[in-house]
Amino acid sequence: MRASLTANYRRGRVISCQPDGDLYFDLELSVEQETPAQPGQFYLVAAEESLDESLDPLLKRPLSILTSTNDRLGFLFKVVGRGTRALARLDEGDGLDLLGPLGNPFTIDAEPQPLLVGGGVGVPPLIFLSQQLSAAGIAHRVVFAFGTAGDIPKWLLQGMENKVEICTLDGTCGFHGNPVDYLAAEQDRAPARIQACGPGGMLAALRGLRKPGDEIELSLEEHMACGVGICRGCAVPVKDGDDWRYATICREGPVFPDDVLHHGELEAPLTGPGSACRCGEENNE
Amino acid sequence: MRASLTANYRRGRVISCQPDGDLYFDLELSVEQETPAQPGQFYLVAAEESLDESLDPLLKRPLSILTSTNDRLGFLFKVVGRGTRALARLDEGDGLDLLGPLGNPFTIDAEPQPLLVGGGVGVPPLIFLSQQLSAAGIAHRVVFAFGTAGDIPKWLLQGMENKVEICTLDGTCGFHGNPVDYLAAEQDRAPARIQACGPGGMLAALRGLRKPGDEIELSLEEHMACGVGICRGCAVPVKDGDDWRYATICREGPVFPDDVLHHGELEAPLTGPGSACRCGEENNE
Amino acid sequence: MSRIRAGQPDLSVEVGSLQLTNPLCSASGCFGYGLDCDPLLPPEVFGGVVTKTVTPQPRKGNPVPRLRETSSGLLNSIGLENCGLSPFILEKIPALAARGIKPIVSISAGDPQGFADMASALNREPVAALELNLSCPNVASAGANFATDPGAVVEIVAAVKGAFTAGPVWVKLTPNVTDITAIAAAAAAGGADAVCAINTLLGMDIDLTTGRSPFARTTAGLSGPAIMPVALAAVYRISRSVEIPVVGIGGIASAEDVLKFLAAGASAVQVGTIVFRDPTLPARILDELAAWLTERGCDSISELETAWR
Amino acid sequence: MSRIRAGQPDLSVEVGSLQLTNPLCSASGCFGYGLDCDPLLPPEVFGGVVTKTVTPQPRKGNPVPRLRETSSGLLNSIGLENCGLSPFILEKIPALAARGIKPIVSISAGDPQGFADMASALNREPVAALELNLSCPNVASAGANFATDPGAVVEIVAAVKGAFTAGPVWVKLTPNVTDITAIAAAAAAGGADAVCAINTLLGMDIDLTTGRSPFARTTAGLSGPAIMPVALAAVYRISRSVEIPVVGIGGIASAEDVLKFLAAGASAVQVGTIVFRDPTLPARILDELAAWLTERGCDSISELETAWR
Ligand SMILES: Cc1cc2nc3c(=O)[nH]c(=O)nc-3n(C[C@H](O)[C@H](O)[C@H](O)COP(=O)(O)OP(=O)(O)OC[C@H]3O[C@@H](n4cnc5c(N)ncnc54)[C@H](O)[C@@H]3O)c2cc1C
Ligand SMILES: Cc1cc2nc3c(=O)[nH]c(=O)nc-3n(C[C@H](O)[C@H](O)[C@H](O)COP(=O)(O)OP(=O)(O)OC[C@H]3O[C@@H](n4cnc5c(N)ncnc54)[C@H](O)[C@@H]3O)c2cc1C
Ligand SMILES: Cc1cc2nc3c(=O)[nH]c(=O)nc-3n(C[C@H](O)[C@H](O)[C@H](O)COP(=O)(O)O)c2cc1C
Ligand SMILES: Cc1cc2nc3c(=O)[nH]c(=O)nc-3n(C[C@H](O)[C@H](O)[C@H](O)COP(=O)(O)O)c2cc1C
Ligand code: FES
Ligand code: FES
Repeated sequence: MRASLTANYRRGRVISCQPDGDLYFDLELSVEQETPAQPGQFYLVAAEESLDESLDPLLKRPLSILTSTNDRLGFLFKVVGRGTRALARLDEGDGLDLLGPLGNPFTIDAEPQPLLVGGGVGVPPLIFLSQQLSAAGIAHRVVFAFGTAGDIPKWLLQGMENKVEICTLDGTCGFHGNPVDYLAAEQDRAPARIQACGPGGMLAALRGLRKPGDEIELSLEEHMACGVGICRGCAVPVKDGDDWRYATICREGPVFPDDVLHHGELEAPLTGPGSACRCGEENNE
Repeated sequence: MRASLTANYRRGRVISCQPDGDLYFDLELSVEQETPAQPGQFYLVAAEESLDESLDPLLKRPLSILTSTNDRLGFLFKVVGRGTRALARLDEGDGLDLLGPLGNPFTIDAEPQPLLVGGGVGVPPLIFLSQQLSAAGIAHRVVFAFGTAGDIPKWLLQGMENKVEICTLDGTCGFHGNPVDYLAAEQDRAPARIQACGPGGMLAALRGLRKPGDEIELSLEEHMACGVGICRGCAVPVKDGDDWRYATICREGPVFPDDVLHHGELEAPLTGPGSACRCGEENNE
Repeated sequence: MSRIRAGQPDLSVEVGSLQLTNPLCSASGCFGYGLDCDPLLPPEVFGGVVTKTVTPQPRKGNPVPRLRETSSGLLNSIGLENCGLSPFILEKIPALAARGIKPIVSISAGDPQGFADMASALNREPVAALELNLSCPNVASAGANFATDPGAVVEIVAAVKGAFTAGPVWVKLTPNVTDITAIAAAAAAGGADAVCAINTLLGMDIDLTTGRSPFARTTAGLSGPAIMPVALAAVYRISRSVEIPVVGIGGIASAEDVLKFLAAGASAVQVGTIVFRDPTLPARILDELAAWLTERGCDSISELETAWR
Repeated sequence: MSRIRAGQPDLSVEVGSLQLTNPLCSASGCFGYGLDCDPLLPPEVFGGVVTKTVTPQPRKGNPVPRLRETSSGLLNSIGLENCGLSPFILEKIPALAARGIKPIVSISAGDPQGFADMASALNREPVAALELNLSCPNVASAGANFATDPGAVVEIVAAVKGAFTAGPVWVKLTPNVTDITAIAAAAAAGGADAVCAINTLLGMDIDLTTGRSPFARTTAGLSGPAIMPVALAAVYRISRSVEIPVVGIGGIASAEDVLKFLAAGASAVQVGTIVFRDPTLPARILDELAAWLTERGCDSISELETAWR
């Protein structure tokens, strides 16, 4: 765990907020004193100053960084509830409160060759990662999965089309099925650094594909409150010598080497309701 | 009390929302199927559809009708808290939820001659009333009071300057003092229909000015929840034979003939904290 | 109950022996005597119309202010303002009856005998059920109230059950207790046909111009979406500890909220505060409830369980 | 305490014998062990740093999900995850001491002796006070917990007072009781130097995809602005019924909220949930508090009363 936070609390201003495909919104912001961010890191985001007008929704929402340059930040998000619905309504010039960049990034390394696997809202950090890998001249593969062709954020993927191998669950574009089935078919795949972000079920299944020489990094999700490790809300079991402990996804993750995770008693989904070790006698709080 | 509500629940769309003077905002809306409204009536107002995104603030806010034509509604409001702060942020095209018109209007009658007395946020319904009186060819006086010259919504009062007698508490415009002192100086005032809206203290003091032949109508304010008489939140004591009872300001008011109000045990301010009869043994709810 | 429209899911529910055309009832005190908001919000929308609590004698209620908004909540100190039992029977019940509506009548009295007397007066009237309001927080006698005392609850419910045979007797519970399941058990022991949870939470505000509570009685009752998590926990715990049905109340603002209460163990629900925000909401909630069921292939509320299997 | 800057009002307060540079403390569990959020939110901002509840042995805490947002509120089921007393004494206290900070240490144990043992271990350490967390709602033993039982409260507090002489002992109260003033009185009777109110309300949510609570322990603790009216009422009632000072907790999100608690009778306050929304808020609250006092001509918090006369 890092000794102290490098994150900053800052304001952003909307440059544009546009639908991209049937499900996603591209959000581009200008920010004051941007801290350089790396793929896999995220921000907590909320409409600016709303505390003076409304305490509902109460908390910020975590969004992975899609692009980060000197004074620009980009996110890609899906509307799933009240917080993201409010973000989708943002107009040019609207203000945002931002806390970040938070968390630890994906490894950037040529060996073994990176194989990026993203599903749904897990795609944005991997687009960022792919761009950084390309900028560093590192050859890599990119496999993205969506529910159906219409969901694909086409505007965003412009320029990446040739690189991205697409799966759709309904077969309307690319491989018909999920990325795990897609990759499972590759009997003689070379050892890879599998770098994945997406639904818990997908991540859990990816681990089953491991071959000798593979390295796996998984980016996890969980409901968050503080984003900085103090509320202990976003827990995931990790190995701790012969025992295990809960690590926080926001501070020690969201990217974890697969072999750090404590899978002992875990069912298929990595995180989410009913997934983690239900180990006995703890009280609330 | 009216047998049934003539109010409607409807949507409005912002035509403009502009500051007017240092304190007030002019809000103009277009509405579907407007119900003709009369001076003294009000609407409950909130940003549209916010229930899906935020339950805070929870309730609508009451605003007096300033103008009402076929498909247009106008309000004048002062930013005092979260609800009005949110209204002040409205942009052209934004949607509003509206419930109204609610409540009972001022009397429109030439005899005795109307004398309109408004203070602060009590001004809007009286501007509307003055316009209706003028339209009906009824001669009347208008006395408006503000804290200081800068507060005066000048844009709004354009065209009324000659008619309105202005008081400011700090003397920066017109009479130096409150409208009660201003009127008290008129020893030989003719009998008037005093139609007033403003702070409780002003209303209470106005009653002290009564001369033979005067008729007084006061428009009252209180925190509201339902606006339609069902929550019993906006109570004011009124005479009830030899006894008294609580009437609802939203449904039986907001305009009350002064002689209907039960002033028996009341202190100076008409409504507001610590003002009404604290009569013993009632429970909550 | 038969379906309203072909192809529409059947929203009817049963609260014990009482059939309701849909699970959404009005909460006491938030809908007057059932016709006060007509035609903006006609009482026919509701599966059950719970009327404002009536007391043996009329009550003037508390001085203003009676309301303060809080974050996602509302504090009220109305003071049980009501017309009293006789006018209620002479005017309010017949007006509802003329519309074909038998109300669920909320009553409150100062002692068990008072409750029983009201119950027998109402026994001859066209009412669907009684709801006993034992749970007004913050009565003059410093916090003490019937609904916090299991012995009193048994006694009152038994007295009412002896006097009222025309329909079921519901008991409304306060959340301001250490263990609400103990009070629910007392209601059941007294013979209650259902319990309703929850009434308002004990709350307060401060007026920063005076440094004091705005309310004459200092504290007030907190309602609205802010309290929904507390209500859900109460319904869940009660429904797993007593045999009688539970009616869920507290902060409901959407069809999803209704479904959460049904999932937590409620047989029906009541909506209060949110109706003040938007009187057209109850009708919209029912539409959305129907749509939710249809989407999940449920033909009726009774099939809800299958959506969660 | 002396003023920080000339011309700025003096924000210092006293909670009994304990002087705090300002009335804003961190709430237990919402600020880790005091340095976990540094330098974004340095502990020096707070008048008092209340650390995450520690237990005699380390605790892993509850499975995920541990959080759900509600209307203006937050449900948590962290499960008292903590490092245990020894690492706390060996690592956390010295780290704070190196910054010149003596924490207010929140402790919890399974019985009075456990509390007393922790208290004597801490008696030799640089701590400002102890806060006894008796009030975790929803412990495994079905809702029963120390903080709902006046006898247990007296016993635990007396045991801790016997073992801890280095500073005051605060007792944190749960709102999930019929009469919180009775528990406060028990704390005072046991020798508590102050009571802190409130801990979280018992609440729940339902996940509509499963029809069940998302939480492994079904219910959870509700915090945030939604509960502030309940907390204010508790502070008001307690401060008028016991002689010892009251520390107000629950939903504070602004300088106005702090002032409301002070007006209701609190000597100091703690902020929890809202810090998750905006870690820069505590500093802003203090600035606004100073501005509010200045506007009303108060030179210090102790002159607040004059603003309301
Ligand atoms: C580190 C991290 C990075 C993320 N990056 C992105 C991103 O780049 N793009 C994107 O679209 N989304 C991303 N998410 C998910 C996003 O934060 C949630 O969708 C969002 O918080 C939902 O807020 P809401 O108010 O719209 O939904 P709510 O009304 O709060 O909830 C709606 C539904 O979403 C679920 N949900 C809410 N929060 C989370 C969460 N944190 N994790 C999983 N499920 C949740 C709820 O259980 C519920 O079913 C990320 C989450 C994390 C933890
Ligand atoms: C019938 C009626 C007509 C009104 N017409 C107008 C109008 O035309 N223009 C206008 O600017 N205002 C008008 N008001 C007052 C307006 O409704 C309040 O200022 C507004 O509701 C405050 O909302 P808020 O969220 O901004 O303030 P809050 O945050 O709710 O409160 C801020 C301050 O305003 C006080 N306040 C809140 N609501 C009321 C209320 N209903 N009555 C008195 N004080 C209140 C609070 O006590 C508090 O001190 C009217 C009120 C009523 C009852
Ligand atoms: C203005 C108001 C008046 C109320 N009056 C009563 C009442 O007379 N009797 C009663 O049992 N409950 C009364 N209640 C409580 C409600 O019936 C309900 O239990 C509570 O408000 C929680 O539901 P809600 O959050 O949907 O409003 C009242 C609530 C409000 C807001
Ligand atoms: C995530 C979280 C963890 C908490 N952990 C503790 C704890 O360990 N010990 C304790 O006494 N209270 C704990 N609390 C309760 C808070 O200290 C506080 O009493 C409560 O949250 C109300 O204050 P708030 O609304 O400002 O958050 C916790 C609250 C939250 C939200
Ligand atoms: S969100 Fe608070 S610890 Fe991760
Ligand atoms: S606001 Fe509900 S009765 Fe007037």
